Amino acid sequence: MTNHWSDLQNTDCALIMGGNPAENHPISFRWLTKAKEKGGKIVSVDPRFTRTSSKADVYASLRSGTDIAFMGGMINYALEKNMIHKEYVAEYTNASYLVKEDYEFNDGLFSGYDKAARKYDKTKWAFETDEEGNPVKDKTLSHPRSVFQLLKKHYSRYDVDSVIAVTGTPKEDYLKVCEEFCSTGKPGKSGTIMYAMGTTQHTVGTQNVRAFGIIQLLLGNMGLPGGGINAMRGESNVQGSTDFGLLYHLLTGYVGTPTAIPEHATLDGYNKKETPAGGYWSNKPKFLVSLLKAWYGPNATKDNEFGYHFLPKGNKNYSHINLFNAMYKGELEGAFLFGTNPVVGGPNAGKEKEALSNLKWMVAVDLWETETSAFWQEEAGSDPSKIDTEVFLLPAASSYEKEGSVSNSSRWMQYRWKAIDPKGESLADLEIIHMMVKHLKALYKNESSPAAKQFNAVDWNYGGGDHPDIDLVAREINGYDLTTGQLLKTFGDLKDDGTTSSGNWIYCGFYPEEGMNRSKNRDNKDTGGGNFLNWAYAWPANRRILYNRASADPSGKPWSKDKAVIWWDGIQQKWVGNDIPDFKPTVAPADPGGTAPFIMINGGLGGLFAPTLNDGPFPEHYEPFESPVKNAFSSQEINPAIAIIEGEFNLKGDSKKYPIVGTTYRVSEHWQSGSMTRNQEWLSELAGHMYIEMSEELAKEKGIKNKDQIIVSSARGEIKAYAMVTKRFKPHMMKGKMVHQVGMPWHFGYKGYATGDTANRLTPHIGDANTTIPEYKAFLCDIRRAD
Amino acid sequence: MAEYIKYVDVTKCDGCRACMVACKNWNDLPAEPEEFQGSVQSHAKVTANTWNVLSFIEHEDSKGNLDYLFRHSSCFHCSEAACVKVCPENAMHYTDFGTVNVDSDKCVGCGYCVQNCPFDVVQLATYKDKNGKEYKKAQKCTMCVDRLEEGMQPACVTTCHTDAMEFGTKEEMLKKAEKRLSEIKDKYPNAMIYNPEGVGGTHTIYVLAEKPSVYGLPEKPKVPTSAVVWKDYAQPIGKMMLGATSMALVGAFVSNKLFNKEGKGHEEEGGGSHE
Amino acid sequence: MVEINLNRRQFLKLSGATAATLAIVELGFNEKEVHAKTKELKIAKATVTPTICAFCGVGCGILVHTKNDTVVYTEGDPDSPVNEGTLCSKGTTIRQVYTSEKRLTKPLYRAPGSKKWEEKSWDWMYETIAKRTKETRDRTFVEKENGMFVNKTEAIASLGGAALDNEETYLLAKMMRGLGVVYLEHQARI
Amino acid sequence: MKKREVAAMSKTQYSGVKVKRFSKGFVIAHAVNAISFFALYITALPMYTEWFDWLYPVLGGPEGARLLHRIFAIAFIMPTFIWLIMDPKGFFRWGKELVTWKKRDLQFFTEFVKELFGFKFKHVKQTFFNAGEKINSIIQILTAILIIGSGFPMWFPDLFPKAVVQWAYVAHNVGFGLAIAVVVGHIYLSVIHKNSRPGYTGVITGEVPAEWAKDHYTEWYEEEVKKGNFPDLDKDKKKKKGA
Repeated sequence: MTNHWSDLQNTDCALIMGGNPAENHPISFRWLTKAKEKGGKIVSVDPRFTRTSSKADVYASLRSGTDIAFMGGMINYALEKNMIHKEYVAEYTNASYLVKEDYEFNDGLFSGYDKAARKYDKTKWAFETDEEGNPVKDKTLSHPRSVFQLLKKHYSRYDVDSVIAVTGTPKEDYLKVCEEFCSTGKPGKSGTIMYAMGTTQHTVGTQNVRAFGIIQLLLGNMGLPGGGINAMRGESNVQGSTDFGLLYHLLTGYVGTPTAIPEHATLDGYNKKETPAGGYWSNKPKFLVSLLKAWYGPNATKDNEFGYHFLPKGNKNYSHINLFNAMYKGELEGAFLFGTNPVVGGPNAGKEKEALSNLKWMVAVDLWETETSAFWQEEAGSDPSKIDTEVFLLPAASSYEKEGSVSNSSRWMQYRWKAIDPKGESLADLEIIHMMVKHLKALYKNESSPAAKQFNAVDWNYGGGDHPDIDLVAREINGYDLTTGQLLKTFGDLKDDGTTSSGNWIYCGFYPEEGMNRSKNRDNKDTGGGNFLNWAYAWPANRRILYNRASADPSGKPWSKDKAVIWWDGIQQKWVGNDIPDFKPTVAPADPGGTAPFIMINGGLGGLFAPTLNDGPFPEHYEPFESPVKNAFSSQEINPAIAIIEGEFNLKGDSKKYPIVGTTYRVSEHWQSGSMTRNQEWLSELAGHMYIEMSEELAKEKGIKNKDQIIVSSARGEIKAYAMVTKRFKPHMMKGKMVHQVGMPWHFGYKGYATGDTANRLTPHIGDANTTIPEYKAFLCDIRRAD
Repeated sequence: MAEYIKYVDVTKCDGCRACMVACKNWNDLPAEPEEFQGSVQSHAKVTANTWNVLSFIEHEDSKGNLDYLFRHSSCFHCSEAACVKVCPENAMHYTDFGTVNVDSDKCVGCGYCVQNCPFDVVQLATYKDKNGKEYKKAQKCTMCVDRLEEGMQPACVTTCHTDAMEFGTKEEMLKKAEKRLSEIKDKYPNAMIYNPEGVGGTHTIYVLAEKPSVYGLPEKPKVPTSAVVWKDYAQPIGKMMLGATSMALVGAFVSNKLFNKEGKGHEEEGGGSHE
Repeated sequence: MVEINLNRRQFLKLSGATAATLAIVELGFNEKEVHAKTKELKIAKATVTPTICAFCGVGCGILVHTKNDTVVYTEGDPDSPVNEGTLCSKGTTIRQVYTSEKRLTKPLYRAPGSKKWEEKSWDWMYETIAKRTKETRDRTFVEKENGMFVNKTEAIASLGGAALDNEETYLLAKMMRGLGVVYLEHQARI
Repeated sequence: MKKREVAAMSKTQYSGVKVKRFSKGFVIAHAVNAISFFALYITALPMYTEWFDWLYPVLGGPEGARLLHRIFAIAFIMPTFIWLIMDPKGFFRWGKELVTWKKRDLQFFTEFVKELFGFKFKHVKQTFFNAGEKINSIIQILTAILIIGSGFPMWFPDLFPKAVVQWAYVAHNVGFGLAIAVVVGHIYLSVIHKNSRPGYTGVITGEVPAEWAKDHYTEWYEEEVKKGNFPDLDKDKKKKKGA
């Protein structure tokens, strides 16, 4: 989230799309309700009329997987009706940049496409630069190769009628949505976009979010209170675990993992390749070296490139789908699972379960026996005698049986104190990880093999006992000035010469001095604007609204009094206001870069045109991997840049056999794979049955009555569930063709109090072109009565 | 003491059901899973161990617009409560807050309250004693009277994130309801305040977006006539009759003794040798 | 232990004498007052600890009431500016994460081909896991590829961690990278 | 008759001649009816009024009381069938008499009130059942229907519409109120009132003093005499004329 939960109350219009916060992030509605009371509007766009829709002022339906068409139409609408925030666009975005002539777009393909590799050569989308490497601009925005004109041209194809023929949205509803949300383009108004996995879990997931970014930049909604793009995260610390690099492609603080490419062979090489000339990321080497100092301690020296070589370097995409593909092919021997249940939560879950039996050993750390740790049981449909996997199931303590911090969607790092001793013999994960390392360290102690060398280099000092001293861990994350041994006060002090350490640069400063872990801050006095600066700690630097420089006009004055966050104080010669400036506080508007609010980006301007993504600089509509219709916008049916795994591991269904669009979602009472909630009686009684929601029209066509047992099938498998026939699903009319859609919760499995078939047995093993996030939200299926 | 009521603005509710579990959590009530209801609703209605149920209603208004309505349903705490009226043991009673509660020590589990509640709220819970013997007690929402006594609000109200529920003095809450009603009349022309007269007003009042029947509520609930006939007429008359008959017999006995000593006043006809 | 400010708790505005007595009993933390009652308020004398909800990413504050070695009640933290004392159904029920009878309380081991779990000691588990890890890792370790250091094993994966504390994710990432694990993923991807 | 020599059972100076008034079926039915009625009364009493809450512990708590009430409720339904099966003739005569009303029945009441309060009265010729007993029977039948009929919905509320259950409470209450009034009178007359006491003995043994029977149920007695079942008391006391 660029903004934060209580800031939602400041919005004039919340466009909720690809998320259902009333059901999945209910407390957000505390703030949205307050916004409504102040006259704010809620717009809900969803294939299904959800509880969020029921609280919305405007609702529009769309077929799953057509978000870019929907948003493209809105971009076109805003441009055509001139509802954009002109000055903001001209000053704060790259609308004025000229793009090189190499850039082209034809019939769904951008220039530079390599069909065999399903990859683009992104250099074909570069900006024109002058001799000094600075981009060439046309502030009038009229140059035909200016980003603005290219954008206009690209989305002129997304006229209302073309759009609704793809999305299936009733025209009247579509226009209402565009009108309502684009009205936030006026200075003094702010609109927010709230989304969740309904946006990202598509083969075009990243571009879906990009489309949000474009409209928010056009309407001047970034950096404003009640504005921004707000990803509602589904897990209590999925923000933190991402910040801390639990992904194959990221180290901590979003520093990319070095890979086995020649440029990354040395630290210098890596820095050269990965460090941009401008923007805050130009400091990347400081972050990386400080991280290496935190990880390898005294073993990270200038002579050994601060231990850079110890970092593992992969040479491929190791993401979830590929991980399970490797496991399926028998390439993996062992796996550690920390509170995760892919047999329910993974895509094409039947295959993921099969893959597990190829492991030699598996360590599962969990509060419960899950469908995953029990994959070998008869109950799971397995033959235990044929499965040789050794399973180590370690009981973990729950969140309040230990202490530590978590970072919520708003990037607020909040502390959880320990309320009670861990249940039974269960232990905090912190201790489990610590003890595993200690045991491994003991085994490697006297060895000097390359494998031993790497592991022995890891600096691991968190106190003497079995339970590590969490305070030492917290300090290590914050980082030290190694010359004085003092805690660092800000990431601005980080160095690339090995004299500072920091486990995660974006958190540097949360523990600025002895006894001052700011995640423990509990002063809830509103420091202005609902930003609560003394409650917890928000990375980076305790900023609550990202890009807040954009809330003021180029001269440093707020666009409007109501929406003031920070402003330039000419007397004090610095930025002041309700929030920590997301800007160098002493850079005056008239100074160089004084009007470039997006400080992380080289050039500081918002990217309407983004030449960095794998599947194009502008979002373009492609149909999902499995779709009931042909792509109406081009002859490219699916995202040309997605990687496709052929064969048994990822069977594809066709629309003749499987004519119905299927999607998955969550319910309020269950959480993710349900292992946390289906093992609780009160939640299990509230949502105790697996069901499939469908329209009355579809039910009639199939002879299905409400509460009937039905079977849903896809190319991957079939599941049984109750039919929930509802008015809240309506078939979509697409150029005279009726397309049905069904939806189902994906929380169920056979363990716990509330049991049911697993929806992910139906979903495909196909991922987004940039993130490889699986396309859970749009697949093809068919339904029939179970009897 | 001032009267307190729970005010439920269903138009603010987003159906999260925190109220349902907050209630179970505070009152330590067991789970009682039910069959699939055909909607996301968990229980058909409130029960002895599920004191509030969130109902989910798909409703199409006269213009054909779809609305998804939610209602937190629990005990209404009637001012003239049928359950209190029919309770033979005075177990059902009014508290100082004006709410209606069951005194479990007094309740004998007869179920009269169950049958007479105009809102179908009160139910019997079955318990087992140490010896495994089953016994029953009427159970329902207590408005968290134990919390009220400590100055805290009911658990369901405290947890409600949209402030769809509030607890306060009757006067203040009614004022809020009136204000809210005027705000939503445009969007919901059928909106109304539900505080039925037939039971003397309630201590859980609603602002409803639609007519009560849409929410499965009686349009004009009242204390059942039968309960009035029974408790206000039949039973007192019955008791009087029992008294009168007894008195008559006592009178007869006494007068027999007085007027009929030694067989006098008795006709000797008929061959009976009456004393 | 953290100090909690309970002043923001909403109290009824009771009139007259009742108000005076009730006002003292804030939340039942005043033991004397509570003991005067025949039926003790369930959270009286309980220890209250603030935590953050373990479910979605909103990050609501929760108060955990513990008494007699169990959790007797969980409710929204009225001090938290995120949720101001309110919660959804999951947050409210978090008590049962502790009280559920389905919680694992002992390390369990499943041998190859076995139909059942066996209880094992933590020490045995740590030792065996370390042995397996080392064995696989040493056998599959790649130090160099095309002349450059890659220091990795592609035979071990680590999955999950979105429910862990920051400090734990930090140690987990450090441990896995330290072992050369490249198949390192968690729920942000799924 | 066989039992002519049976000693007088009360202070009443009867000749000692006994006649068979009640069949075994009736005696059993009556006993079951009486016992179950009182049992029902007692088991319901603590619910009817708090004065009798002390009965709960005696009855095994509310659950015990409820169980007993239900057991006796079934017993309470039985007498009709017992009588019908064991003595169909008597049963049908009863039924017939209940619907046969003559002038003498009305006269009975004026005399009955006098008798009740110990004033001078004369016996009005009555058949097997006198008008008072017929009224008693009729009210008891009606109240039994009310009580039993309403008892079912109270017992099995789930099987009936709510309104039926609600009105059943009223009916049970009204039925019970009426029944207890009548029963109290009935008992008074049979147990306490001196003139009816032979009837009380009779309803247990089946036999009553011949003279008493003749006085109270002249018409019936005379019929039985005609049939040759009963001794003709007038023959024995020729000086006296039958009333």
